[in-house]
This record gives sequence, C-alpha cells and structure tokens, in this order.
Amino acid sequence: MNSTAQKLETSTPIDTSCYADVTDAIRKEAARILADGTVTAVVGYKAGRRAGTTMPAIVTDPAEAGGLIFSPACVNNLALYLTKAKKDVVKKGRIAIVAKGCDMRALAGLMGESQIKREEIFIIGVVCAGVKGSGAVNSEPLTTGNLARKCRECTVRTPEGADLVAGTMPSLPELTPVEALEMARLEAMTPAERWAFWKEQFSRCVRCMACRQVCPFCYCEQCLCDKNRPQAVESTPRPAGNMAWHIVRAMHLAGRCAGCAECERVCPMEIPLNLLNRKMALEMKELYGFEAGLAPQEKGPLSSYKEDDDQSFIK
Amino acid sequence: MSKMITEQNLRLLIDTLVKEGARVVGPRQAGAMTLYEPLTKGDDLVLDQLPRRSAKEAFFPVCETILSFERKEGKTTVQDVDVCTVPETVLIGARPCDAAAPGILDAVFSWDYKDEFFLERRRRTTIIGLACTKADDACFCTAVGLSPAEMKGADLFLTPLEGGGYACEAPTEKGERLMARHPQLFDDAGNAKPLPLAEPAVEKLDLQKIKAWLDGNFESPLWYGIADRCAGCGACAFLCPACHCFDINDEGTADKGERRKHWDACGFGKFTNHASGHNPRDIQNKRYRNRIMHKFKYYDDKFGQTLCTGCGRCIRHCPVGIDIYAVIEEINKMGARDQGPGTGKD
Amino acid sequence: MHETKEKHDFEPKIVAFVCTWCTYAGADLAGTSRLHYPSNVRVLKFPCTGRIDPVFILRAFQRGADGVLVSGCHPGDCHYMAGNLHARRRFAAFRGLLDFVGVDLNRLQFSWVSAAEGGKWVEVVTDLTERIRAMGPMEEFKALETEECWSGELNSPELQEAYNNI
Amino acid sequence: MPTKNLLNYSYYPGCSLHASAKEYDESTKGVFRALRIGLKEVPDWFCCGATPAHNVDELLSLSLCAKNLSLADNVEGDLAVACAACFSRLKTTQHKLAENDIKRKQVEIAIDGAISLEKPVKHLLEILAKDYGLDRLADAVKKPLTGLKVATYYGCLLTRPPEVPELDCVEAPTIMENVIAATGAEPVAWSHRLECCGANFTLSRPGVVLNLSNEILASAKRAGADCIMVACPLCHGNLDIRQREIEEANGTRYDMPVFYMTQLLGLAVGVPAGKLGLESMIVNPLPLLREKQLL
Amino acid sequence: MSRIGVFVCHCGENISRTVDVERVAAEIGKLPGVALATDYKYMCSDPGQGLLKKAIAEHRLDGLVVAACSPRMHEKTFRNAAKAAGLNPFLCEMANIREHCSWVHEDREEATAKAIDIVRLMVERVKKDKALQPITVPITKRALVIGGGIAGIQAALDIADCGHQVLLVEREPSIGGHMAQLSETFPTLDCSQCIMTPKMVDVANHPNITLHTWSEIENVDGYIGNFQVTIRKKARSVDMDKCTGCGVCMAKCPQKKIKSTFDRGLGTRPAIYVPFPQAVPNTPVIDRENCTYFKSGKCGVCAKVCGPGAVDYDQQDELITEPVGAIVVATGFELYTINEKPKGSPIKGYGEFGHGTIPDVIDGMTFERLASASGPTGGKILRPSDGREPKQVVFVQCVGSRAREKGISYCSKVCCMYTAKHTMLYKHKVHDGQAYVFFMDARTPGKSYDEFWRRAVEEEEAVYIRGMVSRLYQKGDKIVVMGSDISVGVQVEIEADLVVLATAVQPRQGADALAQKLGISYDTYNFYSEAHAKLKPVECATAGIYLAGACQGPKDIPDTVSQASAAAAKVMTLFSRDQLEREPIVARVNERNCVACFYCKKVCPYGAVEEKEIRDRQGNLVRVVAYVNPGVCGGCGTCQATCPSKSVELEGYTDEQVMAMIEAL
Repeated sequence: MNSTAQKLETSTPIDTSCYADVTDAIRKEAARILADGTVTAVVGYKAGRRAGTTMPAIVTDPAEAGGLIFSPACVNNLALYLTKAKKDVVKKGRIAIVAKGCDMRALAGLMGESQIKREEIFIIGVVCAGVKGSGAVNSEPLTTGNLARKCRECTVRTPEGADLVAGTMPSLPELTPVEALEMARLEAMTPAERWAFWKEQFSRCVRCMACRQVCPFCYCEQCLCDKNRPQAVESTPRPAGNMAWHIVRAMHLAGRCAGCAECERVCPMEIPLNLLNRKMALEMKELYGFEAGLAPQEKGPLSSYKEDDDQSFIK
Repeated sequence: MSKMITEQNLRLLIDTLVKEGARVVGPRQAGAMTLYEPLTKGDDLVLDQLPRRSAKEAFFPVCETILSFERKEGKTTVQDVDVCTVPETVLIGARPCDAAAPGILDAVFSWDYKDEFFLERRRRTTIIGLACTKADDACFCTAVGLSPAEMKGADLFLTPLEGGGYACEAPTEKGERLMARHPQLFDDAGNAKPLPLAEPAVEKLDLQKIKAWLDGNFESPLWYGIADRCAGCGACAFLCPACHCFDINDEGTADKGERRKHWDACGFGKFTNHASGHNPRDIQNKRYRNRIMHKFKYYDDKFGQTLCTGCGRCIRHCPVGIDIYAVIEEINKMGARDQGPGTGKD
Repeated sequence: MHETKEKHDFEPKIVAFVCTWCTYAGADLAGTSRLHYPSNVRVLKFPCTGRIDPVFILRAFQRGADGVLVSGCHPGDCHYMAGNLHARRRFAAFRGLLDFVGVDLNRLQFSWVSAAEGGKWVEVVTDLTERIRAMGPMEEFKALETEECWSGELNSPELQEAYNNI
Repeated sequence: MPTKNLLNYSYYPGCSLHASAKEYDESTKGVFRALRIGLKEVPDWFCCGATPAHNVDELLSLSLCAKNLSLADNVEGDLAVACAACFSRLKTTQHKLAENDIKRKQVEIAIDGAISLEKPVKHLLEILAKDYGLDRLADAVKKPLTGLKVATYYGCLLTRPPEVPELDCVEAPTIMENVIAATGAEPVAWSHRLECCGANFTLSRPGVVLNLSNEILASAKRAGADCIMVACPLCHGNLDIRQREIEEANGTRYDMPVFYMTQLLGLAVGVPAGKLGLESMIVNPLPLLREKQLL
Repeated sequence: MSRIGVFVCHCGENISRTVDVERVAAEIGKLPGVALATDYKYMCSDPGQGLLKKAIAEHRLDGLVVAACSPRMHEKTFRNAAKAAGLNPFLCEMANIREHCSWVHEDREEATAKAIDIVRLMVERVKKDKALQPITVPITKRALVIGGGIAGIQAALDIADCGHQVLLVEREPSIGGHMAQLSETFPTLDCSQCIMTPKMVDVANHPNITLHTWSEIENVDGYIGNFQVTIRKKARSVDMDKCTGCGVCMAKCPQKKIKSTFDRGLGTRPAIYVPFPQAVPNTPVIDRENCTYFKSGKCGVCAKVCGPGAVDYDQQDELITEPVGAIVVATGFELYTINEKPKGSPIKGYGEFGHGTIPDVIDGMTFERLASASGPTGGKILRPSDGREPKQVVFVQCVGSRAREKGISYCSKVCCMYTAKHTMLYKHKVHDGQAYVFFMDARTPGKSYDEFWRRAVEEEEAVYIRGMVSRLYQKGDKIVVMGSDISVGVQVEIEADLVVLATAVQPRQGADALAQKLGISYDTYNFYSEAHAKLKPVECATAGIYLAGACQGPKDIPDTVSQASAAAAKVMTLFSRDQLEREPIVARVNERNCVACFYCKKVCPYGAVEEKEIRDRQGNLVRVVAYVNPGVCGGCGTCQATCPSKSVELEGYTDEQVMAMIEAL
C-alpha cells in the first residue's frame, strides 16, 4: 500500500536463482547439524503468512529444518538473536546462524566484544545477491530498483570464515551507489542546512526504539538512554531528546557498527539512520584506518590509540 | 437526501476551515510517507495511502506537556496546562480503521480517571472518514468486524465516486453541523456510482471465540515461542490506532521544568519493571501475550470492545515480521476446536 | 592603567571540561600570575580528559552552553599515561558526528594546556569567548528544547505563519 | 615448461640504447624473444632528461618523465626499462608526483594533459628475476655459463635512493647475482659492486672517472672475476670504453671484459652470439668466451 | 533534602576585593538544600576551620562547599577539618573563586556573578557526593627481582639488607649479566669483575635472598602487594644441592668446542659448563642441545666422574609459584647486530658493513672480551680471523643508534664513553697501534666523563674523525673503511686491521612478552615505560612494579645502580606499611548492568580490570562481568567514558555528580 521505494530510472531484474540453492543447502545443513547434535538450535528465516515475506525463525527440531528459506526478503540481521539482548531466546549449547556477509561483520564485531565465542556458534554463511529495500512490494521480484541501499555497495556478498558457505554468486547487473550519493549530498551542505535536515528527520522520531532493539551492538541490558539517575538523554519523544538520542546512539556505535543498516530498515518513520553510522565509519576509516570486517579485532578504533593520531583539531 | 462533495470542494473545505481558525488534521506528505498532520491548505491533503502513524495522535499526541513548574526566589509554582486551549479540530481523511479507534478509546480515557486532554480533544473534533478503495496484504479490518465502508467513529463519511468526488454521509450530528456550516461546498448526490471498495483478503474471525480461548489459556504453550523473535521495540504499539499506554516524565532542571505524558509500549522490556528490579513480564513472550490479551480480552472484559481495528500497521512495520493476524487466526482456529462439537479437549 | 571595559550585547555561556592535573592547574597558574580573561567560562574539573564523556558536551549544549572547551594534558604528559590519547580519538570522532548533524564546530574547542601554560589558558579562553561572542548565541539546541513533535499544538510559529498566509 | 601466462611489456629503451649502447638494446630484445616475453617499444618516446635535467630544472625533469609515462600508457603491459638512469628518473618522477599534489598540478600544466602514475615501471632485472622467475630462467638456459666468474656491478642508480626503486635491498642487493647464477655462471663476492663509477663526469672531469672506475676494476680483479656485468650504459661506458685509459693512467692491466647483463644472458639462453653486439665491445670478450668454451 | 554548609572565604582581600562575598553567600543561601551559607575572612585559618567544624555539628551538615582558593591548595585542609568534625571528607568540596575568579577578573559585578555560578555548581555536585572510605590493600612483604645483572643485584641487595625476603630470578646459569663481561669500566678504568664479583657473592650468601638462576618468569597474577608469580626453573641436569662446584665434569667433558656465548663466540666451553669461572652459583648446567649424551644417548662421562653424583640427566623443568608484594624488573639490554634483520622487522641491518660477514668487524662487547684479562685471549687484543695483533683499529660509533633510516632513532648513551675507553685500552695494550674513531658527536655528560674522553683524544692519541662510515669491505687481510670527515669535508679511507662497531643498546629479545605477562607498557622499541618520565622514573604504571637499569632505556653502570637503588627504595617504602591505603577515587563496576564487552579492560592503562565470574549458590556460572581491582586502579575514569552502558563509575566523579553540575549550568 505504501510504496516509498527509491525508484531508480532503470530497473533491471537481478538473477535470484541462487536463493533456491541456498535454501536447499541451509535446509540440508540445518537438518544435519540438529540431528547429529552439532548444534541445539538454528537461527534462520522462514516464510511469513503474506506471500513474499519472511521472518526470523529459531528451529530446534531437525524435522522443522525444511521450513527454513533464503530469499530476497530475508532482510533481518539474525546476529541479534545471539546477543545478551535476546538471551531468553537462545537455548544453551552451540547455536547455528544463517548469516549474510553483512550479518557476519556483526558476528565478528560481537566476537571482538566478547559477546560470542566463535566455537560456540556454527555459521551457515550464505552468498547473497542482495535483499529488498524499504518500500519494495512483497510480490515483485528483486530488481536493481527495489534492492536495499546497503546491497548496492556490498563488498561481502560471499562471506568468508563461515563453517559452511551456501550457494554460488550469480553475476549481478551494475549497481550504482545511492547512499554514498546521499552522503555526499549531506556533506556538501552547510552545517545549518545539515542541522535543518536532521532536525526535520528526527522530529518524526517517536522513540519506538526499533533502531536500538534490532541493533546487534545495542545489547546493553541497561541502556544509558533509559537511565534517569542521571538522565543523560530525555526519554520523551520531543525534538530535544530525539536529537540527543540519535547523537548518542551514533557515538556509541562509532567504531563498532558493522554496517548492516538494520536500524534504518526498521525505522517506521523512515529516518535515514545509517547515514549517521556510515559517517562514523568513514571517520574511523579516515582517521584510524579502521573498517568493520569479517575477522574479529581485539580492539576497536575508540578503545585504542596511537601516539601520532591526528590532533590537528586540538589547539 | 444524500450529498456529495467534489475533490476541489473538499480541498476548498479545508482552506475554509483553516481560515475560520479551525485546526484541520489530515494525511499530509512527510518525506516518503504520509502522516496525520495539521494541514495549512487543501492541497496538503494526500489521500492515496494509509498514513504511517494512526489518527490517534489527533487526540493522544506522541508527547504532551501536562504541567510546568518553576522555582523563583526559593518558591516553586506549578502551572497546569489548560485543556480549554485545545482548538476546534477537523480530522479529515481518516480511514475506517483509524476513524473507529478514538471511539473505542473513549472508554478507557473516561473510566476511573477522566483524561481531559484526550476527552476535550474528542469533544472538539469532527472526524471525516473515508472509505477504502485499496487494501494490501496486511489489511485485516474485516477480520475484526470492521470494513472498508465502516462508518463507525466518523462524523462525516466520504465514499469515493467513479469519475471523482465523494459521496457524503453524516452519521452524527457533528457531521451534519459541519455540512450545514458550508452548504455551498456540498452538492446533491447524482447517480455516480461509488468506486468498488477493497475487501482485505482475510477471513472474518469470531472475536468472541478468540476471547473465550484467551480466557482459559493464559499459560498456553502458544505463548512460549510465539514472540521469541520479537525485538522488544514499540513500533507496533506506536503505529497502532488503539494502543494507548503512556508514561509520565518530569523534565527540565531543578529551577524550571515540565511534566510530560508520552507514548509507551508494552513491548518494552522496562514497561513493567518494578523499582525492586523484579519484572513480572520478564521475557518478550510474556510481553507479547499481554499485547494480545489486552487487545482481545482485557479491554473486552472491561469495556466490551476489541482494541484492534485491523489497520495492519503493526504487521507491515514489525522489524521481525510478527503478524498479529496470523496469531489471532491461529487462536481463532484453536478456539473453534475447543468449542466445536466433539472436537473439544475431552 | 585600566582599559575601559567594553560592554558586549551578547555574553556567551562557555563551559570548560578540564583535567585536574594539567589544564586545571594551568588555569590556577593564570590566577596566581594575575592574568586576566573574560569571565564567561565555567570550569568543570575531571581527573583526566579520558573521563570526559561526549554526552557531557552534548548535555552542556542542551543546557544552554554557547561554546564548549575540552582541555587536558599534552600527549605524553597524561598523569594516567594515555587518558588524553583515548580522549583525542573519542573527540575526533565526536566532532565528526556533530559536524555531520550540523553543529558549527567553531563552538567546540579542544586544547592541550599544561600546568605551566597559564598564558595559553588565557589565550584559549579569550579566543573562544571572542569567537563565540561574534557568532552569537547557540540557538540550535535551545530551540529544540522549546519545540514539540507534532502534538496538536497550533501555536508553533511556522504553522502560525502558514495560516496567516492563506 | 611451466605454463605461465604470457608476459608482455611496454619498452622504454632510452637514448643510449639507440646510440652508444646499441648492443644492450639488441641483446635485450634477443633475450626477451628467446624467453618469449613480449616487448613493445613505446611509440614516440623521448629522452628522460637523464642526469642533467633534474640538476638544472626539477619541473623539466619531472615533466619529461611524466610525458613519457603517459605515452607508455598507450602500450599494454608494465613498462620495461633497461638503462639504470632512465629507470631511476622514471621511478623518481612517479614517486615525487604521487607524493606532492602541487608538483603534480604543475607538471599537468606543463605537459598539458593528465598524468598517470599507475603503470609499474620495472627494470629488466626485476622482470627477469621476479616476473619471469629465477627458476624459469634457469630452465630456459641452453648453454650454462659454467666456470665464468662474473663481478656483478650495480652502480649507484639501480637501488638508490632506497625509497624509490624498490628493486632490492639498498646496501646489500643480490638480484644481479641471483640472475647470473641462474645461468650457471659464478658471481664473485667483491667489495665495489655499489660504488660509483664516476658516471657522467666522464665528459666533464675524466680524472675522477679514471680514479673511481680504476677502484672498481681493481676490486673485481682482486676478487678473481673474469668479467664484469653491468645493467647501465653509463657504467658500461666508463668501465669498458675508458678501460684502456684507466690502465694507462694507473699503470696496470686489467683486460676485463664488461658485459651488459643481457649479453651474458643471451649467450646462456641461446641467442646467437652474432646477435649480441659482442663485436662492439672495446675490451674484446672473445678470448675469454673462447677460453671458457662459451662460443 | 540535603543540609549543605557553604563557606565563602574572603582570603583577606584576595577574593573580596573583586567578589562581593556577602552577596555570594546570600544568593547561595537561597538554594534548596543549603542549610547555611556564610562568609569569613580566612577560612583556612584555625578560627576559620573551627567555624566550619562548629557549623557541621550545629547545623547537622551533610555536605560542605568551601568557596575559596584552588582545591589544589587547600582541599586536603578542609577535608581533614570535615573529617575531624565527623563528616566524611569526600562530602566536602571546594569552589575555586580565587584562582579561577577573583584573580583573573576585574569587574566586580561579573566576578561576583561568576563566583555565584561556581559555588552553585559545587553545591549541586555535593548533593550527589557519596561518603567514600579509603581503600586498604594488604601487602606481602616479599619482593621479586627479575634479572641478575648489576641492576637486579643492587636492587636485591638493598631490599634484602632492609630485612625483606627477595627472590632473584636470572635467565642465564649465573648472575652477573653484562657487567661481568666487561673488562674495565669508565671513567675510572677499574676492573669490572673486581667490583662485580664481590656483589655476586654477597647475593649468594645473603640470608634474605633466594636465587633462581637458569629460570624464567612463566606467569604473573595479582596486583600491588599481592602478586602470584610462577617461575620456570629450567632443568639444569645438575642437582644444585649435591654439586660441590669442583669442576671435574667440565674438565672431563669430551665435547669442548662449543662457542662460548659469554665470550661472544671467541672462546669455547664444554657441554657441561659454567659461563665464566666466577659464576654464581658455581653449579654447572648441561647444554642439552650440544651434549653428546642428550644427542645420541651415549657418553655420560660427566655423571661417571661426578663424585657426589650430582649430574641428573632426567631432571625436568620445574614450575614454582611464589607470593610477592612488589616486583623489580631489571632485564637489561642486548646489543644490536648488523646482520640482515628478519623481514617485517622495522629495524634494518647494515648491508654496507657486510651484514656481519667480515670476521674482523666486531662489536663493542666482543672487544670487551678481547680486552678482558680473563677473556679468551687473556687480555691480548688479537684479531678473531687470524689471531694477529691489529695495528690499525677503527672504532665506529652510532651503529644503529641515532639512525632513523635503520629503524632506531634514540641515542644509546654509553657508546661515546666506552669507545673512548676502548681506544685507551687498545693503546695500553698495543703501544704502536693507532685507533681511529668515527663519531657524530661526543656525548660525555657525567661526572669526570668529559675529562675521560679528552684524555683518550689528547693523551692516548686516538684519532677522532667526525663523520660516518659509508662502507666496510674486506681487501686482502685488511678491512677498508670508507667514510667522510665532515669537519674538513673530505672522504677518507682507512685500511684497518680490526673494526669495532659501537652498536645500539636494545631491550632484550622477548622483553615485550615479559611485559605482557607483567601487564606493564613498553615503547615502540620494547623498552619498558616508566609511569612518568620526570617524576616517576622508576615506577611502572602498573602499581607495585618498578624498573631498574637498561630495560627502561640505555644507561651506564652508575645510572643503573642509582635506578636500582631507587627502585629498591620504592619497594621498601611500600613494605614499610602493613597495608596500602589510598584515595578511594577508583572505578567500580555495577555488576547488574555490566554486559561484559570489556571495553573498560581494553582502555585501562593500569590493567586494573579483570573478568569476574558470578556464580549461583550451586556454583553454576551465571554471568561474567568486569571487575576493577581497587588496589590497581589509577582513577583516570577512561573506562567510564568508554563503557557503553555506563556500568562502571569512577567514585568521586560519577555521572550523577557531573550531570548535576551540567544541569545547573
């Protein structure tokens, strides 16, 4: 009903034949590792009631492995389900997780933050030609027009370091970046224009906290922003608190964010939150050569330093 | 005698009302979506899509100040917000699922405590409803007893006509008054046929059966696992036309500040967190159970109504694909099994 | 010998977050040396710049600061070895973020002022005060404090204006 | 034969190789042909500015090389350079322009076009030792130069300054030894591999050259070398052409043939002796080669 | 509601001249929670403090703000006064209205307004102050000294003489370190062994010193006052208790051609050996890599000839764990080699000096062995290649040191002096020889040092050439030294018989690994970092660990001994009390909220953060959280600023305290 997709002038279909192979491989592997006791649960995707939709699924019975799927609607970053935030969900024992390349960066980040141990999870990596973006119609096939913005600039379509990598990558039509252009547009603005832009965006925020709740890195059991002694960020959905909340959120994720863009995807108010994360990622890369990758890193850019770090901004 | 209003006059109506000093709230473009927002002119009105947030905020805003305090020279003064400043409002373009909700909420806001903020806005607001000619796969109003042509809650109801314009009906006096105020904008209805309405592709559910099942199944295994994947955000509640939980916070400094009422959601982990640290709804499944129970049982128990109008917003925008229709449909089936002859659990 | 004191239309509110070992001591030295500087700055003392959370800066702006100064030990002088170096990264990142949301970075100054640099303290504070005086009040965050998400209020200035224009 | 991808290079011979060092050019082409390595001369190339230009006008020297580099972009393959001086100038230009945006802009204005610094510039040694590979080179040897003791002479420019050529360790390179050892010849350990021969003082202050080059020849002789191998026309000029003069000035006798690297390689990989320009060498190498039964 | 007392000081006229103190008191008195606000001429005077104490009792004050000078001046004074009156001292804060206000502003109106603000902020802060108790840590009065060179020996003797137990751990079979290898020492030219060996014997005989040679540190746990150290006692193959040190085994060992490391490869030793005759302990060790028995299972001569039956081929490494309260790290240095360095190492070798292939190019320590009376040549200066006496010796300074292009930019500090010494020793032994020295600068600060250098130049006729050497090569039996003399601007070439390189002083191989075990920091060269370059030159940032000698940076013997004694003094200061008491400004973890991301641990400069397991009563692991050891925490608060969930708080600077001030801005 709401069609808000960023319609591009040309919309080329994307070869989605690999998704069926991936689905097959996930089902087989899930059944095997559940049956032989390698893992106690598999976190994957299954089809939703509405045609063309999917949802996260936690499968513990090998008989149910046949319900797992992989499709362009498998947007969620399932790494969320391995974090402390969802500790009531995950059963004890080793857990398998279906992970796209972008999701695997989050897994690597969580390993670097001592939240999960590599040996305690089983990664079913999937090759991914991309998932659907905001506003894509459930029934329409994946095209260059309805592809998620993050997928247009993906560098991890075939993840490395998984226990199993399912599927082979089809050749993709040429994809032009959208978010990068949006970044460039914002960066070219004057500070006052940027302030106006963000003010407008954040004024829509209702503090449903979906951005926080789906973020694999927002696993704090007591969010700073829920605290009231002291209250660092006003909890009411007003422009003042909203601005503070989004600044604090971006700052807390700086150097940690794995770039899955889930925050932006789930925002019911369609605030382009990933631009903030992306800005911080750019800063981290430019200043400290840090990039979120597929390998866990012992220290992040903001938990380490070098003697000769840039200090041109300091008098 | 039935009336109609042309597209042009509808927009002129808005202009006129605004000029008269009324607050006109209706779907308006906000970025890529529409939201119910105050309109400044008729052309602001965008009717081709269901606004992202429901119309409840015309009565129950995201956040509102209820009192302010200030300390000067060692003395603190408290100033209540005067509800009489609420302007006369016309809510225009509310779909049946949005138009029906405020009426459902009247009960809870005027029960043991009269919420004058809500009630005063209700008193001063005229709702112009609009029949639906489009539905998507998340819509399920028919499942919960409403329909694309349902006038419940509307003071004036518009039905789009073939060839443009809207048929107008005034189910309430308020609606009639509005029409009477600007008779020149309304024409007599000709024989233009209404556009075909959009029935969502769902089956009608037996809400009483669902309630009956809920009555006896607080500890059903259904609840365990149903919302494992729930991320615990408030998107469903905040988009819902009928969810009405709120929190109250004091903000400001020791010298000056305000007490504010703002939306809250039962999906939040801290929603039922006690000062002791104990949380009776300690896991997401229990929180989700409460959502279903509240909508289909508790509210019915107390006020005889169902707290869901089938707008489908929570389905469309759930980050993890939780589908309330699928849940109640399953409960409906179980309810039917439990009660059906010979299929009971004996 | 007293210069005639200039009166300014606008006296900014400036908050300084400083470490106790270097900058606070440097400011003390400015005092014992009887140097003079504008009185706009309010100093908050921390053990180390490493303790200073970006949230404090944000909150200071929200609470009406027109300018914020963060100052600590020069690299290599940190009493705790590396607190200032951690802070340096943290604030480099935070600056980038504030810039991106549209905060004019001229309102946010970072400096290294050692316990021996009373003169530098005076210079930093004076420069910042003068710069912000020239820039005028920091309206952005203050304006946010008084604004509401749409909540049915009709009296927002933008709306009023729009109404008047019909 | 291992089947590796065919190698193809663009080729910048430099002025000397079309004049005083024709035998270097001829033998280079011979060796590459024998090894089936493609070599295509850059059309329209001109002087790199050699040693004089950068001493007089840096912008001129950078522009000359930059233009040549952009011409080289028209030919496929990394740029192969034989002359140590050209190699040094081209690499230096790439290095300086990559580092300095202002100079880069100036040069762009001077040559009236965009400059491209991406094409790898490689000395023949690098191509043979690294791209082609020592093992393959050894396999390609048809006539091993067994028993020939070679003093490998690097001169100043091949490895210096350390941040520019990136050819090998600046103070203790081994690449020439490795290449000649692949042919079965025996590189001798000697002290003056990296000393300056006097270079283009050969014209302005020949006395300096007679002194410096004498040290080099003497050192090679001391180390028991039969011959010297060079990879630079300037070095060759000083050590070979001036050898008689040096001997006279110092009252000694060396009779030390000075080969271009590609001449010796050519012999080993089966390029006919007549195609290696042996006859244009001043110190006659034929007696030595006959003695070692290499002809 | 708080009951805060505010005392505004006139400081004579220092404050009241520009600040209207009465008005400040009056305005502050209106703030909620302020029970008393008053002003007084001199708060720090006895009557002033008396006023404060009296007010605490009379007004039942639960917080104090003294608006006066800088807390750096009188915070202690007023906190003590508060304490004396029964108020927790950490509930007393100072508002600095002198240095930060009255002294730096002229306008009375402005200054008064600012003073009110300053005091107001402090009142808000005090409202959130919590009573804090000083932290006490018990102390094990037993020290560990790592390294048995002169630094370790000195530190161990000093601590032991003070009556405390010392464990001295040495990696080699004998203590003595580099100093035992030296011939004579500058600037007095006294024999190194003559002054060193008595100290070594003192160590061996000291009742308070337990010596572990042929041992290495395996692991270090704990914190100041309470370390647990695991020491690996490597298998010696000789029972220390049985061995009498008679030396028969060494004499009879058929394997005699092993190059002696102690003699820098110039002499040889058997497979069962002591590194040098005066070794302490004088118990041999079997070099298993070179022992015929260990290689082939045949031989066993040493066991056969050993009277007491001390040789034990089956001995295994032994791990012992010892509690200690303080650690002195004195692991010393080693010399840079000019050899080709492994790929990836930032430090480069010297191809131009032949990468160590020319036999008569030696380093300074090798020259020491040549010059040593107990050395392989009996003190004669002879060339390693052919045993001839060199007539021309070239000494090259700053090899590796001060050579950024080789990867080391620091000065090794001792080379100027020892090279001058070498030229003298050489001249004393080879009267017709000539010494040349290539040098950049002669750096000879130190008592009698410059005089010593001048003697080498003026009396012993060493030729000093200011310039560097560009190349060394063998020419016949000579080494040609090509260099430049920049003072006259010519290139020089010397045909030398022997070249001695003053190579850079570097930390020991593995210094970084040991630092990681100890949890101390080190610089890019692996020299250990002191806590403060000027004011804490022997302390590590990690409390309870101290540095002595060249492991911290190049230094000569007098400096090393001084630092060792200083480190010992620090240990003794620590041991002078039964408990360590410190300000409670330390970080504390809220275990309920901690999500164990350990960012705090990553940024803590003190290694104070540990991982703590929380278990239920059945012993099941419930969760892992961070724990800040209050004995180790330095109180910088970097952890708190880094903690995403703010589950760690720095006492005295909690978010509540800080935010209270910001809210009151």
